[in-house]
Amino acid sequence: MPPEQLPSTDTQAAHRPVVQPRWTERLHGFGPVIGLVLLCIAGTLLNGDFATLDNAMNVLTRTAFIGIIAVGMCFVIISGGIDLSVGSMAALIAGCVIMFINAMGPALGSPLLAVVLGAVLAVVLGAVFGLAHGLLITKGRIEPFIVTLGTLGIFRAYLTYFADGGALTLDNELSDLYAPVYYASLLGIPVPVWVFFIVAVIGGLILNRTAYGRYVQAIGSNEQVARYAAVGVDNVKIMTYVLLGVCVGIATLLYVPRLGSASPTTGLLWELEAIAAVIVGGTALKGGAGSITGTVIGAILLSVISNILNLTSIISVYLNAAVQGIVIIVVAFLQRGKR
Amino acid sequence: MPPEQLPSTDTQAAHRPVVQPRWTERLHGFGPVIGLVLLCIAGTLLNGDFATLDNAMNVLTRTAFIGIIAVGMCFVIISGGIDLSVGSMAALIAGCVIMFINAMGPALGSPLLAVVLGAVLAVVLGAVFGLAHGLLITKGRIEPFIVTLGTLGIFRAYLTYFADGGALTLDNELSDLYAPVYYASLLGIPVPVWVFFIVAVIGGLILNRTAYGRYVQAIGSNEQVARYAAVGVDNVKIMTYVLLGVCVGIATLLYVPRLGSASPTTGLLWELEAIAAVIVGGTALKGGAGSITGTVIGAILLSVISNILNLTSIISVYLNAAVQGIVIIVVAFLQRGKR
Amino acid sequence: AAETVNLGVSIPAATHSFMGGINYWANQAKKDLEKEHKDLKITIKTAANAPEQANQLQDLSTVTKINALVVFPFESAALTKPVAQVKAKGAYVTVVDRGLTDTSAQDAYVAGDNTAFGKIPAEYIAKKLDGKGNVVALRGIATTLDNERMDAFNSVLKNYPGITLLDAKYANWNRDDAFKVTQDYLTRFKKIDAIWAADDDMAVGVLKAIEQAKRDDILVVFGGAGAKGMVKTIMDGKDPRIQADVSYSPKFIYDAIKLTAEARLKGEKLPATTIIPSVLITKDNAKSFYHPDSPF
Amino acid sequence: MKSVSVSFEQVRKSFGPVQVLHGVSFALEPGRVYGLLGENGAGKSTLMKILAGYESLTDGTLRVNGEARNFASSRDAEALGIVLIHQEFNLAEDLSVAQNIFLGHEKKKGWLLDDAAMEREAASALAAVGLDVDPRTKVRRLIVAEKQLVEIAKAVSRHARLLIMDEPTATLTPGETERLFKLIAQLRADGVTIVYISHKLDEVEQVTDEVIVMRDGRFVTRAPTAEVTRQQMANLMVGRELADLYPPRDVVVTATEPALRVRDFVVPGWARDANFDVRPGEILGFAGLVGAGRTELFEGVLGLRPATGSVEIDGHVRSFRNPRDAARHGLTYLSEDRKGKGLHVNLGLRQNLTLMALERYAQPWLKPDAERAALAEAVKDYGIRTGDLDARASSLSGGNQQKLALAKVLQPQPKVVVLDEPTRGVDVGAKRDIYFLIQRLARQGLAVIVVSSELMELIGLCHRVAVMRAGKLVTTLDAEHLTEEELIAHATGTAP
Ligand SMILES: Nc1ncnc2c1ncn2[C@@H]1O[C@H](COP(=O)(O)OP(=O)(O)OP(=O)(O)O)[C@@H](O)[C@H]1O
Ligand SMILES: Nc1ncnc2c1ncn2[C@@H]1O[C@H](COP(=O)(O)OP(=O)(O)OP(=O)(O)O)[C@@H](O)[C@H]1O
Ligand SMILES: [Mg+2]
Ligand SMILES: [Mg+2]
Repeated sequence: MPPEQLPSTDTQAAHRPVVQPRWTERLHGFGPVIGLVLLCIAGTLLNGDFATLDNAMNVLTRTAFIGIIAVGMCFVIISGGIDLSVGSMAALIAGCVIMFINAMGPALGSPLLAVVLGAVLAVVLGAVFGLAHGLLITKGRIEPFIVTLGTLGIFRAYLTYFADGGALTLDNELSDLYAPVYYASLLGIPVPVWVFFIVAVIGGLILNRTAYGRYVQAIGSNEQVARYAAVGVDNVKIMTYVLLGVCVGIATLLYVPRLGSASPTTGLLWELEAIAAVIVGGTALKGGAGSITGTVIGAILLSVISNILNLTSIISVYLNAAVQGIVIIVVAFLQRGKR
Repeated sequence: MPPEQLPSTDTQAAHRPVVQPRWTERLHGFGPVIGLVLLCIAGTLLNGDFATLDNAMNVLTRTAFIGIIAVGMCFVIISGGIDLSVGSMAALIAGCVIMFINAMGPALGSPLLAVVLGAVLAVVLGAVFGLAHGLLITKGRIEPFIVTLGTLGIFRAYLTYFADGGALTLDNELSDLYAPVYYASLLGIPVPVWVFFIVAVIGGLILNRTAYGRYVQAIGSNEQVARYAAVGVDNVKIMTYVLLGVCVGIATLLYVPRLGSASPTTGLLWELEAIAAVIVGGTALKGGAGSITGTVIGAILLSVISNILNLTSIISVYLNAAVQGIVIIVVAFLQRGKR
Repeated sequence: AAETVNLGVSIPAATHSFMGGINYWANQAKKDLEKEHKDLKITIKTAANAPEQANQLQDLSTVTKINALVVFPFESAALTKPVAQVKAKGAYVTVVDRGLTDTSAQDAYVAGDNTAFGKIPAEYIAKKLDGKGNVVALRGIATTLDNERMDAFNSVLKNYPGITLLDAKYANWNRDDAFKVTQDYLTRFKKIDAIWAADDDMAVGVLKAIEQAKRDDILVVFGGAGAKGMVKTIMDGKDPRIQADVSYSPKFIYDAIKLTAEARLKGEKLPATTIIPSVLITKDNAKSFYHPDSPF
Repeated sequence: MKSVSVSFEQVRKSFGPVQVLHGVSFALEPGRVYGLLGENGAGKSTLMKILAGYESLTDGTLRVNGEARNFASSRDAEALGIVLIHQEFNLAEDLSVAQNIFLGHEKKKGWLLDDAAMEREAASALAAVGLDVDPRTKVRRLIVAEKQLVEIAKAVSRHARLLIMDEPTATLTPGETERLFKLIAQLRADGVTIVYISHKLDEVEQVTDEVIVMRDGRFVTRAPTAEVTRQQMANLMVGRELADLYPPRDVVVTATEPALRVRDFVVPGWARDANFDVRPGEILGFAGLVGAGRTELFEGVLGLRPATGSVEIDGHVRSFRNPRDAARHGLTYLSEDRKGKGLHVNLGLRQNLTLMALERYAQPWLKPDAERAALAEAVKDYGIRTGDLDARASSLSGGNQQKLALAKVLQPQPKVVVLDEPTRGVDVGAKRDIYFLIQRLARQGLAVIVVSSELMELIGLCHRVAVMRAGKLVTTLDAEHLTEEELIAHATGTAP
């Protein structure tokens, strides 16, 4: 056999349409953007005030909580996990931070210090809860769904317990001190929007530009392959939950000054919203691939929908949720077509 | 050479007896059972009334709704899907059935006929909703999470709309006619328990003893392989949602006579309970494998937890949810160890 | 009329019958009042949770540019700041039902009487049982409001050492949960004289559970809020266990909107606090609490 | 870095109660190319996984450079320069080629990844193995042969001192194979030790210095390659005399209507001008280089890709929307991508075997006993080596998985079967059995299409061979007097 005469690879593949798949892949990524643009056009048509700077800032500011949590959720979902507890976790953290600040404010003599320490506490608590999830899931080998369904109940129960069934409320003067974190602006842009932006950028960097982010994607794509590539699968997974916990902590930091209280209904169903933001943003629930940009857009998109519904009253209020549902499905349809 | 003469097989495998993996796999399947038995022992110790026949029947009867839905959910999850809308779907079906029976009772002149037609309507509606899900997911190629999150909102919004924010209530005499479906017993066992049992048996048969059930598992294990193996992937998937819809319809049939009403709170969070039942029962959220028996036990286990909590007051009511969460995690831990 | 009144109404979404009533009455008010007054515009927003309500308040203020607000807060503490912000933008604020933690954030307060909501059933039950017997209670969802009612209930029972409150569990203002909790109460306690269901929706589940267990020891089932079905039962005297209820009508949202709108049209103010009393409903006065068109 | 020498001493390995290595002892000298031979399931992959740190041994000693080692992970083995190219692909489909190549070995600039550098290096590694794809392409979009080349490139980029190649050419055509051999020669010149596992004995003969033979988890013999013939290698592997590899060709009755007739078939972007027929009893081969579009052509026929053109089965025009349609009309297809499309590795053997013919076992309830009987029969007919009939498919060796996959597509008793790389990773003994089986089925009236990169297989087995080049079906040749050179000339477009 004289194969050395072969021109072999030269002939191959000359005909293949290399450009086309990448271009649809690109287009595909634009699904949520297209959805968002269409929605904004619809919003402007329905109510001229929609397209004002004020309204835009309002929407972005309120997206911040869910958006920040969604950034963390994005990591968890890409790695193939899920976290149902984020809403309760946020509520419990908010409750703890409020109790802490209320107690420390007078005790330390410096309300400012109390607020700052409270902020640190929020992030630390988030990280600790995330760590607990991660350990139960990896070392305990329990389905993430079950672990976080369990802690969903646990976190909320403890908040209810601490609040004695009522609400935990930030003391008034402390509250005034803390309020700027939510209500102040920097260069005309509200603080929460800045925080959201920074978290998203850091999240994007970690996901796309660090080895850790690469491992997260590899694990979600094929855990066995990652393990064979000597990736510390368990540690990477644990870290995704810790990251999410930290994001929840940060989101809570913005939440507390806004409403100044935590009650058993705080954060209800945030988990669904956060997960929905991630998935509307084009990440597959099965993990493997996803994008922070998509997630951010997904989160904004969800708040724009309810903003538009607030700004118009074309249909029965009872049907708001139906419109929301339909829009979500339509947006997802626009950006479908992976398989 | 005809293959039957092959000597190659002689040498093979003579030296490999295999017992152990199957036995651990068996044990593994018993995780939920062990959890259930332990719980029952704990329940009996905490309150002697726990171990009465009456209480057992109460628990089984109220498990019936979630249990029946969980059987359908089991198919969806094994095939790699998810359905978040079942609670709202149940509520909407209940509402429609009540409106239908109320309207038809007088119109047809025969209340019994109205109730029977109402029952048929429930199942048909369930199948139609399921079909819609299935089509959107397979033909529309949208993530099941998104589709059913969308319909979750849509179904509930329409119920609220029909009920004008209040409750839809079955007319009194019709209600009396229908009540036995929930309250009557056959051979000392309440009707809902019978129905639950029958649904579970049929579900088990379909899953384990029909070609369709095998396809469901094959698709969940690896959709691509199933497609290449000439499995009609889309149709099988659509059918899982239809089956689930039918199960929701049947569950609703039992639900309506219980309270004779449907309101915007009907069926709230049933989706989480049903999914939890399936997964506590040992099915992986990623699909591929799972069992109906496990699901049934999972569903019973979840109601037993809250039953025990109701029968005792050793801890603050605020912490009930925490206990529930902890028990779920512990049970899942007992039956862990796949990977 | 000095100027047009652009009135915003922010209420919780209709997630259970009582809120369904609130929604109904709010819409009713819009219909009636807008017909009556040419220069009045009412915008109603419903929220599913506290943050959403805060968002809606913001939208009402910045986009709809309301100059008067009637708000039924999801939670007192959480909405204090957002409401204060609306007020800071110059709107006249009437708060309904759940008072804010900082009263300077509101101009007027119109409310039902939650203390009476808990006190009246306790007194009624105590009287019915002659100061002796076993009582179980169902609670709503863990909230300040629920706490207030429970505390009032407890404080009355303290005066009746012969009455034991066996247990009080949450049933989330939900018929199904009430059914299950009651079933388990019935398994657990062999003799119960009265059940305080604390809400008419929950009372429906309680009654079904009693019926199913075929228990006849329960003499009193006391709901709360005066839902039309319950009031009808009292009117017709259909159920010996249900002879009384305590009023807490969602109609106060109608009154609040009407008072605010009319006062603002005339440029007047409302009294700082208007309490719409909760009263005992019995067969004698039931008729005046019966609104067959309302969903509640 | 210096070369690596290895010695196995009484190495044993069990999976649960199943012992698969029974005290293997032999040594590897540095700087040589070893061919590791053995039947499917002989334990070659398992032994090499132990060497590369993917499995741990149960008993015995592994010495590397004279020092006893028991690697905790592949990273430890790689630290010593031992790198394994897996028989089954180990690529994360959602990541790009470059990302896969550097997975676990990312290059960094400070905290951040240095993607540019990785892409550059990946491109040069790809060039070394002769794969012309953008390193940023997602692996999901590669065809099987390309994935194989990525695996090789990945190993090359690790600068191995001992490189284990587990069936690297199972899906490669002669061109790629030849380039790989050049690479091996070059590595060897640099002093790299290479273990080459393959069932293609001609390649083993061509590229190795010494062959080592294993059978049933035991070391059998070793000999300089120059001193054994292919026939002897084959006999040593299977432990018995192997007669002719290929069955004698039957004469097809040409008068009968074609079982499958394809006309003017176009799979946009992949294949065009496809016109061919297969008659009952005929075995039609498909030859072509990697990327000639053969796989895609048949995926198009099955409705797995958008396509135009006409397909007739038994004279009836059919248009398949999916493989289910096709199977219903008697056409089944064995994919070349065993793990991704061919087998449910997480399901049991029985479930895999009967999946395509469940109608037969469901009347309406499935009969597990009938299924088990079918499995027992298939195990016998196809020589599938398994310790446990209830095991999962993932516990089979690569070759045995292939046999199972083959058995599976023949279960529904199709009229036409398309076998894409049917003997991928199958040992010579079993290969021969499969050839005889195919011929027997053909004799019973089955129309068989064999897509293969092994030209000898096509020439030895088929009646006619269709050749595809760059997506175009260029010619159909009579196999009777066909030579390899002729076939290659057509495939590359250098035929007169
Ligand atoms: N994870 C496992 N669990 C149980 N048995 C296994 C496992 N992995 C391999 N085996 C068994 O070990 C034996 C040796 O497998 P191995 O993959 O080493 O064979 P091989 O020589 O590489 O064969 P092939 O040529 O087919 O690739 C086979 O019988 C196989 O079934
Ligand atoms: N998803 C894809 N995106 C881009 N190019 C692809 C994709 N899949 C395959 N190709 C290219 O299409 C061409 C045709 O590949 P095909 O699999 O049809 O070849 P083949 O003849 O079947 O090869 P083999 O002998 O390996 O089976 C190849 O050049 C391949 O690189
Ligand atoms: Mg092998
Ligand atoms: Mg191919």
